[in-house]
Amino acid sequence: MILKIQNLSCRRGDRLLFENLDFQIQSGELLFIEGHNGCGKTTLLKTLVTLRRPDAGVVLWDKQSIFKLADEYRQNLVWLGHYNGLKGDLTALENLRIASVLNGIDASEEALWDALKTIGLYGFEDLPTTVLSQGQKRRAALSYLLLTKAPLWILDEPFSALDVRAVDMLQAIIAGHVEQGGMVILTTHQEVPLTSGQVKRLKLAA
Amino acid sequence: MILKIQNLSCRRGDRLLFENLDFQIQSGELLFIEGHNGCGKTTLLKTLVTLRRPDAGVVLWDKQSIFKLADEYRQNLVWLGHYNGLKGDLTALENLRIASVLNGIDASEEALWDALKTIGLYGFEDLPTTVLSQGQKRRAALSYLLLTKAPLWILDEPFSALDVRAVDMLQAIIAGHVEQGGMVILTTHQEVPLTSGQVKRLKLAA
Amino acid sequence: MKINWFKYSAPSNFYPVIGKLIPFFMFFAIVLSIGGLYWGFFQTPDVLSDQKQYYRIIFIHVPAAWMSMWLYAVMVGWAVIGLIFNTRLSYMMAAAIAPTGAMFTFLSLWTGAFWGKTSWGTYWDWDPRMTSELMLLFVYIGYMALQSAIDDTRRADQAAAILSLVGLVMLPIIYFSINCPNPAECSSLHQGSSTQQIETNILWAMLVMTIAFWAYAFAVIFMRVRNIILQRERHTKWLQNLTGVKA
Amino acid sequence: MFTVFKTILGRDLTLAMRRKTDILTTFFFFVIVISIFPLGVGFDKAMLQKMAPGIAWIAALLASMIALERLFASDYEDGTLEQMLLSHQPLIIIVLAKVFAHWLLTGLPLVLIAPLAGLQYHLSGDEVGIMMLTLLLGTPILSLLGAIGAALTLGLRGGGVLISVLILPLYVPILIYGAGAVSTSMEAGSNVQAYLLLLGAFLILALFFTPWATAAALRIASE
Amino acid sequence: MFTVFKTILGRDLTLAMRRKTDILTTFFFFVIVISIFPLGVGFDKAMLQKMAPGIAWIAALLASMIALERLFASDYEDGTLEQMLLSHQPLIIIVLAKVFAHWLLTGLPLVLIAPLAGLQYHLSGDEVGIMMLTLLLGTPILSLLGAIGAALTLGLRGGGVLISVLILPLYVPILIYGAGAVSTSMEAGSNVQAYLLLLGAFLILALFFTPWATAAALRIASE
Ligand code: HEM
Ligand SMILES: Nc1ncnc2c1ncn2[C@@H]1O[C@H](COP(=O)(O)OP(=O)(O)OP(=O)(O)O)[C@@H](O)[C@H]1O
Ligand SMILES: Nc1ncnc2c1ncn2[C@@H]1O[C@H](COP(=O)(O)OP(=O)(O)OP(=O)(O)O)[C@@H](O)[C@H]1O
Ligand SMILES: [Mg+2]
Ligand SMILES: [Mg+2]
Repeated sequence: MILKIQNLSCRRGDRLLFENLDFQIQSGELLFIEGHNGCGKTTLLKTLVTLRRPDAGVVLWDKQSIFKLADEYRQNLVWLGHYNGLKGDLTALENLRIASVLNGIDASEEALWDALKTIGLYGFEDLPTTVLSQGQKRRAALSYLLLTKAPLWILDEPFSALDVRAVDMLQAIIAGHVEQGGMVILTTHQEVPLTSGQVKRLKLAA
Repeated sequence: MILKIQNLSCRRGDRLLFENLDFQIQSGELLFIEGHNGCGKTTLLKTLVTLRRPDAGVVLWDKQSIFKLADEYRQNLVWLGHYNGLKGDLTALENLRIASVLNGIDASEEALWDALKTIGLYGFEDLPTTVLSQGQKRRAALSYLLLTKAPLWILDEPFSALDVRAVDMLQAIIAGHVEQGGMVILTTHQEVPLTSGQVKRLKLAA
Repeated sequence: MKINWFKYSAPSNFYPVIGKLIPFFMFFAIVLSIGGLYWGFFQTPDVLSDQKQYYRIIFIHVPAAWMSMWLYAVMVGWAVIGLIFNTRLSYMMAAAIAPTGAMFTFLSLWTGAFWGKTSWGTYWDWDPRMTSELMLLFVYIGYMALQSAIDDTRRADQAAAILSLVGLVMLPIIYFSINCPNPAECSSLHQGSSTQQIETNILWAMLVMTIAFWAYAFAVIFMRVRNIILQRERHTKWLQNLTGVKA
Repeated sequence: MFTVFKTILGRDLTLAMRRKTDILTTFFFFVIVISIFPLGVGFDKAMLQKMAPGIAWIAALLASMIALERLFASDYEDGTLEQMLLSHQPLIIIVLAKVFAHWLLTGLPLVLIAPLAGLQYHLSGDEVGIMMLTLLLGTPILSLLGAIGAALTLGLRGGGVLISVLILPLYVPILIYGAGAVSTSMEAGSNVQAYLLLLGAFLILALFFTPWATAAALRIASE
Repeated sequence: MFTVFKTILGRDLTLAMRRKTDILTTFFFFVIVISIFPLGVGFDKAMLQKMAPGIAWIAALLASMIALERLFASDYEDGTLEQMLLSHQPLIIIVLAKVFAHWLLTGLPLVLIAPLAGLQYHLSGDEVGIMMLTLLLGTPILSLLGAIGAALTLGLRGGGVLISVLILPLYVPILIYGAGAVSTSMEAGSNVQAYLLLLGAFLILALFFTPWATAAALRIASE
């Protein structure tokens, strides 16, 4: 499995965000996208998950365009953006269950509970997520990472709103995934020491 | 000017968040509210800005209850929550202008432009804020801090989504305000070295 | 005798007191309605002017219509007290009154519809009073819907209180609905009350039924208020001591 | 204080202008509802004439109501409402400015387009005049009353439909007198003035009392 | 694939149940609109009878439309729609499940409550039966068509009103045949079957084609 970006360009409105971007990431690699506010990190990630079409260039998954592969590519994908993707009226447990079903994961009730417990939402599973704190919502969204078997994780500022302990835990989860041959692409403005595996850095500069 | 919290308790649903909280903050002081996700920091801050009523206890501004003082107290206040409080269809400039008028600040066009320039939105003033990046939105919201003359700033995770340079700048702004005799109450999960003035810390533990 | 009202405005004191009052009111409700209905059915003339026996629905219809308006006024009263003094109990009272008020409104609509069938030949017509009574029902329902749509009790109480206050305009409209600016246009089927002319027997039976309805209203409202207290105050020590259940 | 009113009014109007469709849509909604009715009920001329005032009013009422939902909701969602509540300007002024903007965007166009309805339903010039007058007096009341409902249901799921349930019953008296005035004017030797006076009185009452209720509801909703 | 359908359906129904009012409100909206009409247009019995099918249908249409706005909007705002688009399940299934939930919550209650409208407008038992049948066939079409509009206007300010403008014209044929069937049934020796067959054909067509359009619109909106 290999994700290859060739010659990618993106413009928003009048602004050229980046041009002729080339990079690739494969099993067991972690890629940091760096850059200042507004340089186009989110735009790049949204392109990589097929939520946006690039203005030029191609994104290949095992040599085929991700836009051609469509659902076949999306099968390998986990995306977490600035939004948490939680229904406020449902509990964390229900949200997690729906996410699993939607992605064809056959998780037992126990597995769901375990995931929430690990992520630190024990005692909060049966509250509608709308009343959770900002950090707890983020945790609820992240709990899905503990269930998925998809190899490619694309995370946009996953550490935002998390407290110190949760940041550590998420680091461990990401490191573990990379170690087991997964791939992770992420952005963050917080310095976090992600050491295991082979860390690549990509600096976007507009 | 002194903000005094006495015996404050807050419950959300079945959960007691904090109880019998006592502290005070006065001119030239900065108060960090610390605590893990979901311990009640946001709830506490919302109480201090009169967006929520406490379940017990009082909050006094110069010996009078802030809920009695109402608008008189709000005059002294700047609040920045998890939301940026920007209209997505208006530009950063228009948003800033409205915020100024709403708070009775008579800022010249030039002052508005300067504020946006300082905060690093030069060249982005005439875009509707909805197309700005997460960090740029945060900056647009923060630009109001450069105009206001209110002494008490209450900021809920002001550093979130900001890049390294913006974090430094905001720190300088806050430090400057405290030095000039302002008061700041803030929460953050990011370590930031705010050194000037007298820094107090309050640890909420649920 | 001096009663300390504030003492009873605390749910912990109010709860046991109304507990004792409920059977009392229930008893009165039953006895009075049996009495009132007996009186109304057997002590009044069979035929009233051009109406047949059916007019006896009046003993339910009119008291129910009165109750629907009275209870609304009382509900608003409690809501206003709540808004001013921020007392939990008054909101609970207001919330407890709404379903009973809606029930009486429905009852007056229902009985009115049947009476209409015999008297005017139609179940429903768009007589202004009937319509505004129907709107009152909707206001009650809106009140309950709003209250149940908000999770936070305090917000729910206050929001519903404001709504009820706004809905108060319905009462004068119902009351004056028989007089409309142009009688030719919205000529109402309802006539002005003819209580001055009707037989005292009928009047008395109606009054007895009204008191019976009041007693019934007190009984159910108190029962409902006790339930609300149980639910809302489950964290408090006094209730945990009382029921022996830890929340 | 007047600056605040002007700024908020300007803000809401600008927001609407940015999406030009916004103004047009209420407009079209009204037109479509009016045009659709004859399709549902048949084209009998006498009947249409009789129904016209009622339908125009009901269309106005529904159009106003549908737009109401967004009156405070979008400000609530992006946090700007919080900022307004915390500004030390009188909330009543802010509420009035927002309601006025709402009326300019939804009520006024209906008044101006009423002649079209008159044409479709074979009304005479006088009748159209009365209809415009009643709409002019009545639609601000709809906006003012509706604002209370919008504030009360803020942040509730299904708020839109809930508003309808809360507010429609209160709209009924306005509807009755508004449509009543036009119907009455169709009869010979009728007296419309009483209706207009009543509507005017309602408007003044609403202008004085509803902003308080709305402001209170907003404070409650933000908790 | 059936699990996905079931899960999404269950999800949307649970969401509605969490706020019990949600279901009731569409219901009441319908009731209120139906009850309000005579106030606007007068109480003449023959006229009311004649208007009944049209009004019931228009009320159904508005009720369905108002609830439509939230069909995808809330999923869009909290990011769950993004997640659905990125799940590798066929989007058509997800769309169908959501539309079905919408119909269960807004269309079906209207079918069930139609007899009440019949009562208020002095309809006979047979006529009420036909009305229920046409609503049963017609309301799913409204939901299916409306979903396209809801998807197209996603994320636009004033989306609610915009939907009305896009979708109302498409609703018109349904309205004509739906209301037409009931009106026809009031005349002696009439043949309603043709209307019902037409509605049925529309339904099948809509069932096959609209989900594709909706799915495509959703993909576009997310960009
Ligand atoms: C607040 C609402 C109402 C009030 C206060 C009220 C009151 C009354 C009163 C006092 C009478 C007796 C009239 C008399 O003394 O001659 C009456 C009669 C009647 N009411 Fe109501 N009513 C209300 C609502 C309704 C409704 C909603 C309906 C129908 C659905 C209805 C149907 C009737 C009928 C059919 C009669 C007999 C009238 C006659 O034959 O002259 N009423 N009502
Ligand atoms: N219509 C438009 N016209 C001009 N510029 C636009 C338009 N839409 C988006 N942009 C610009 O595109 C950029 C989008 O950046 P993006 O959200 O990808 O940034 P980011 O790197 O994720 O930033 P952050 O660190 O703040 O999240 C912003 O600079 C924004 O101003
Ligand atoms: N209705 C409710 N029932 C139970 N608990 C509730 C309810 N509403 C809110 N809470 C809890 O109250 C707390 C709210 O915390 P708050 O948002 O103040 O946290 P915070 O300290 O700001 O956290 P973060 O660092 O994540 O922003 C959460 O733990 C939440 O689960
Ligand atoms: Mg970003
Ligand atoms: Mg917080």
